[in-house]
Amino acid sequence: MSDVVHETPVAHHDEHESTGIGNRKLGMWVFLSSEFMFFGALIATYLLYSNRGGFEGTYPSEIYDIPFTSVSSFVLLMSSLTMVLAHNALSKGDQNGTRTWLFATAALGAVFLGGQVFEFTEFIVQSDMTLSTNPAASAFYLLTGFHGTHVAVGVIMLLSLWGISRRKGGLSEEHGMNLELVGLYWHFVDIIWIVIFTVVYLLSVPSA
Amino acid sequence: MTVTAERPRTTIFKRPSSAYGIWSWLTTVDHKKIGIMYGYAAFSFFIIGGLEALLLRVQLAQANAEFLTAGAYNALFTMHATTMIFLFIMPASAAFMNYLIPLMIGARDVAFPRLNALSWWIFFFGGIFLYSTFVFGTSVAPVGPDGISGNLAAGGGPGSFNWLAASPDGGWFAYQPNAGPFYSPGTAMDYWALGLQIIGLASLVSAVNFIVTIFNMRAKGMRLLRMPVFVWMSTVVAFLLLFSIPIIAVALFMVTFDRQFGTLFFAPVGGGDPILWQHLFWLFGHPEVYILILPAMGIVSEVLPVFSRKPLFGYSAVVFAGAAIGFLGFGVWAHHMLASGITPVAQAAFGLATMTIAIPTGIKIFNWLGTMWGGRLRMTTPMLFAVGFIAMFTIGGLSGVTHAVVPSDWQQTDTYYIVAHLHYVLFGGSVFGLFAGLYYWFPKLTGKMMNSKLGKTHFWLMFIGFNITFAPMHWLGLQGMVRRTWKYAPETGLEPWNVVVTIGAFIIALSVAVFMYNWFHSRRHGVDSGFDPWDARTLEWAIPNPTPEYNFGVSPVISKLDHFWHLKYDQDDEGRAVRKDDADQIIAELEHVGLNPPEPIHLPNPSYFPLLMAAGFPLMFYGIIYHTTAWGKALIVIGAMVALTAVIGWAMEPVEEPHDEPSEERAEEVEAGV
Amino acid sequence: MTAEQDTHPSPAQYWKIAALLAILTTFEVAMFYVDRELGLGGLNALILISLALLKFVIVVGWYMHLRFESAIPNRFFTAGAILALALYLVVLSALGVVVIRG
Amino acid sequence: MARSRHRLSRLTALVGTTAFLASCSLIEIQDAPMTTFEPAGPNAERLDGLFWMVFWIATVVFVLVIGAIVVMLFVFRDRGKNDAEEPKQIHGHTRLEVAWTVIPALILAAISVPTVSAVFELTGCDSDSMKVEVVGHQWWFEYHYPAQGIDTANVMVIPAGQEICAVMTSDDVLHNFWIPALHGKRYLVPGQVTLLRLESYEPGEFWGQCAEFCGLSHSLMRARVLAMEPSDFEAWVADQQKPAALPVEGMPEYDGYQVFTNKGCIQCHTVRFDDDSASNIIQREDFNGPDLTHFASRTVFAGASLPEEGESYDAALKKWLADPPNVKPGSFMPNLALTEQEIDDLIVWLGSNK
Repeated sequence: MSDVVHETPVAHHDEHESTGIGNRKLGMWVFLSSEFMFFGALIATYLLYSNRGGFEGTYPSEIYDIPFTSVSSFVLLMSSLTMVLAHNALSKGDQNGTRTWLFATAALGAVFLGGQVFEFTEFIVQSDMTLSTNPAASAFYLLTGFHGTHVAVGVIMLLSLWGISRRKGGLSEEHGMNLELVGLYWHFVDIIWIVIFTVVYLLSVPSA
Repeated sequence: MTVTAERPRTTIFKRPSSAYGIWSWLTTVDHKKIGIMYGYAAFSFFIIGGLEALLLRVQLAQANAEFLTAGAYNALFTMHATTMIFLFIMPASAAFMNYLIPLMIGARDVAFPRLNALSWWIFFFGGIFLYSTFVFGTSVAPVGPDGISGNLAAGGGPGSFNWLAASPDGGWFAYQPNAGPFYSPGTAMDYWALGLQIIGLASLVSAVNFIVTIFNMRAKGMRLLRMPVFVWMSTVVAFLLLFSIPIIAVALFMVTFDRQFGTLFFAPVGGGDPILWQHLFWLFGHPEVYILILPAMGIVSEVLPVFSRKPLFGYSAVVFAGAAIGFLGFGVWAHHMLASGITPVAQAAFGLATMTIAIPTGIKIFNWLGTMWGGRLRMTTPMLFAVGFIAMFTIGGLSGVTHAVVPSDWQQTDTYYIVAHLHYVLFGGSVFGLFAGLYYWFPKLTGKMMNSKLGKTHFWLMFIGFNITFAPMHWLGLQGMVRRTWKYAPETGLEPWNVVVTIGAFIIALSVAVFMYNWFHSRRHGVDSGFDPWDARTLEWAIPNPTPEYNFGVSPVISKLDHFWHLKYDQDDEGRAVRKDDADQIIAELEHVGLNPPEPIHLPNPSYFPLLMAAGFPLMFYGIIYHTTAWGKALIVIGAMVALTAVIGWAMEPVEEPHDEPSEERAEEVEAGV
Repeated sequence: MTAEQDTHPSPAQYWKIAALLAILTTFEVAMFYVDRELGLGGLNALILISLALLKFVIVVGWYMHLRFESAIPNRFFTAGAILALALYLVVLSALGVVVIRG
Repeated sequence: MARSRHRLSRLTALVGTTAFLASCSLIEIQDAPMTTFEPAGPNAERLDGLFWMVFWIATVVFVLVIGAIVVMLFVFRDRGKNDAEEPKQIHGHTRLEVAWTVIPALILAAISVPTVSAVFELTGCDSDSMKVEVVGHQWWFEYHYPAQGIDTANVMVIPAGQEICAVMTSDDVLHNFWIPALHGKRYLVPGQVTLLRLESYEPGEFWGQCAEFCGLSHSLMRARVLAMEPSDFEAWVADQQKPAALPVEGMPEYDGYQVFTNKGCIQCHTVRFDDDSASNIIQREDFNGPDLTHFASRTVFAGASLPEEGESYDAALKKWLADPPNVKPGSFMPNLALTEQEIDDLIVWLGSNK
């Protein structure tokens, strides 16, 4: 038995973490790296079609409401701040602060979603640009719609955590990891919007 | 057995605890059981895909044949490719990865056991969903965007298998707009697109799981460059999946939106660009090729050293070559589109990039030869398949280089020359590799040996049948036989060779029958394998056969590449292997510890929720296909509810039930017979 | 978690970073209007993309704590981002959207 | 015992391989009109040359690798002797690794030079070459000669010894235009234009086929290219430019013409008549069937898939008109339930449209 040395006596399956990062956190990072390819394909499709002339109907870039989108982008950006503050509060054991900042993050996310619903409605009703107007419109709705879906999933996760945090005892240490994971996801959704806001909104409006 | 069975807790359901019978399989989170289920499912789909191929071959054995209708033929080649790629080779590789990765890196399970079960069930339901098109799908004549529709003949008549025509018939590559809403109306292509979406999700989840497992769950001392090559190739595959599945997911979403919700992503009538589909599809599709071949390369890299009784020649070169293949695999996709009218600059660039892939591939082949050189070659069945792999894969690789010469590819693309090439790579390569693995690790699964006489019969039949089938296809292609052709004219002179090819296909079928008999026969009546039947090198053989539920009685500590071999062998001054005096004693100890863990081992508990969650997806996706009807909408809601219930239950349920060491109280209860 | 507290920024720093992000966003929107008046063309694109990249790095580095993580997630994440950027640029150039001069 | 079994299996393998090779040589290849090995023009010849160059290099590598395997199977095979020495445990060899990385790289670099130059020289067309517009339809090729004002289908007629530029697009799905004797393949993409240069040294008839899967009757979407002496080509152009004669009552073609106008054929097909009033029955953009003005001048029809081998032209035409979807599944030409008499009349009239 010379080389085969015993390790710890009771062996849990979830024990060693060779990289020093928890399995779930590493998993989240790995998953997010894959999400780049997902949004990249959608953004590339949008760029292809928004730059192609000759489609019938309205192009999304003709009807963007830049001031409005700027505000909702700002809202989403600030939700990253509240998210990181929630995480910070929990790591200091401040349950009240965690609760507050979690709710604030979810609320800002919901405001962003509300803005998107408003924007879509305006585009469809006022400007008559629907999902099937032309490929540029299709690509716009698909891209921002998938981003919105990601935000919505994030809001649901945040609200679940918030619900748990309101119970007696607040968030446990295990929930702390959940909070960190949701945080990573939430920031990721934010950085994707940073790209979308610039590339899809600001840059695709034809300059006068 | 000291596996502690804990009292199951109740969240939404009472936690399952059955260790035997059907429920133990339905609720298992054990990577080995999941691997076995993957394996059997994959093999079943192999049989189905093979039968489809035989029907295709019967049709082609005669010029202008009427055995199949055009619709049935197109459906069959679409489903043959889709099945073999997504429902056979990928899950078969997943079977090996599931079973072996934790064993090879010295872990008790994967990083996320329940996610692992989820992957498997999603894959399984995805396969069922895709194949349910044979029952529910419809496929009708094309309708041009101008509203004029094509016409079908009155009927195929008996023996034409026309009922098959109601399944996906746009090709596994689903080129747009042919597979879009106008030219492939009916629901069949929706089943295809959404079925692949489900299966892709399973692969993505697996990829995350395997990456975390390999990076985080290695036994002490198992540094990255001490991992077996199979684990390395699995790592590369996991990354390829991780980065390529999202691309096909987006492309399939676009197709689904085009078909279901009137978007115009790929419809030229509204300005959509069909070439975009090709870019996205092959951006996924080419890494997919390496997803299919790399696991087999990993298997061969395990089998060759064992039966050559030498370490793998140039271990790190083989590992880096594998990683290089994976990396370069992302940069060559447009060589599938060299005739599509992309610019000469792009054609030249992608042609050159494709050539560079030959370099790491060559490195692998030469290192395998180097491994065999000077060894003591034991020509067992797994070794035969591994050597067959090298030979056949070399042919496939070389014909691949002829496509990289772009102008020459303009002649070859879309002909049977390509069909020959891809089968030499995927059948002569992947499938031979997978069979090598099945024979090699059969004792690991069952504790029995497979019959070697039948095994060798299987090999020779398959090897000969394979070459009779696919070698003439090179010739057929260069003689002008285009791919996906339902009929060819007698004047083309292609018939005689097609007869040969069809005969070969039936020889392959026969060889598979021999294999199946051998498998099931050996499972019951095979010779007992004992411990370490092949005198192997890697960690999975340092535990008893069949593998105990907890894998390792004690977690191993690794000090070298081929750790297990070095427990048994030293080297003399000339560098020759010398069996250690106490080798038998070490093995006996390993066996003893493997069967009688010194300490209790807690394993992840079974769970209903992966199964339940996976069941939600097909329900939702059926709903999407029929979303215009009320019951379609209802299905979406029901599916979402099922998945949501599972998510909640999953979140509330810990991976392992809390296991306070059997308390005195409980012990008293047990004593009192409560 | 204790180890993290030593390296991670304090709430005050988080607020400062947020202020910086807000300023950068204001710049971006301002650039949009400046470009409307002056028609900067490529320069505008360059400035806007740089600003977005800066915001991206700030959020990833500080809010997602990637700066403070070990090399492994760092490599995965960067690999994903760069791979996506490179591949889709090639696709777009092959489709004639992005023109690479040379 | 073990030894004899080995010998047996080796013998079986040997016999099997020999039998296979023997059967290969027994099957005589007939004249294959789609072969890539008989290039008839400069483009295809260039491709053929490149193929053979790589083929021989690949053959050398193949022989080396397979040879090494076969040698090893004999030399290093474990004969089951107990006293056999264990092999040396060699882990690798750096210089060898470098060698088999660098040598293939050099070979590939050598191959890449003619590859890249051929790509640039054979893509696109010279600007002064004669243009033929090729439009793909499910499932036939339409050819339009813009300078000559000719519309034809299935058979592309070109002058020999001269570069032709096929300017190609598709009306519906992707198609792939392939005349193996003249050049490699090029897609026809709906909404986009692709170019393919074609040139034949000598007059001759060349077979082609749509190579990209394009729906139900993909396999029946075939093509012919007819290369003529330039003088013959001029004559052909002059013929094609002539309108068709409008049949009048009493002529044998008249009944067929009546069927054509009354049975709905004119919804998709057109014929240019000398009488202007009849010539534009349907606007050009609404056509989606072949122009039938010079139908009888083409040797093949129905996507160049008819007549089949050993079938007379009239019999094939009769079969086609009786039930098009039965010949070409999914066909946009419906079964019009024509009577035998109507079909015969149509054949007479169509036959007059030379």
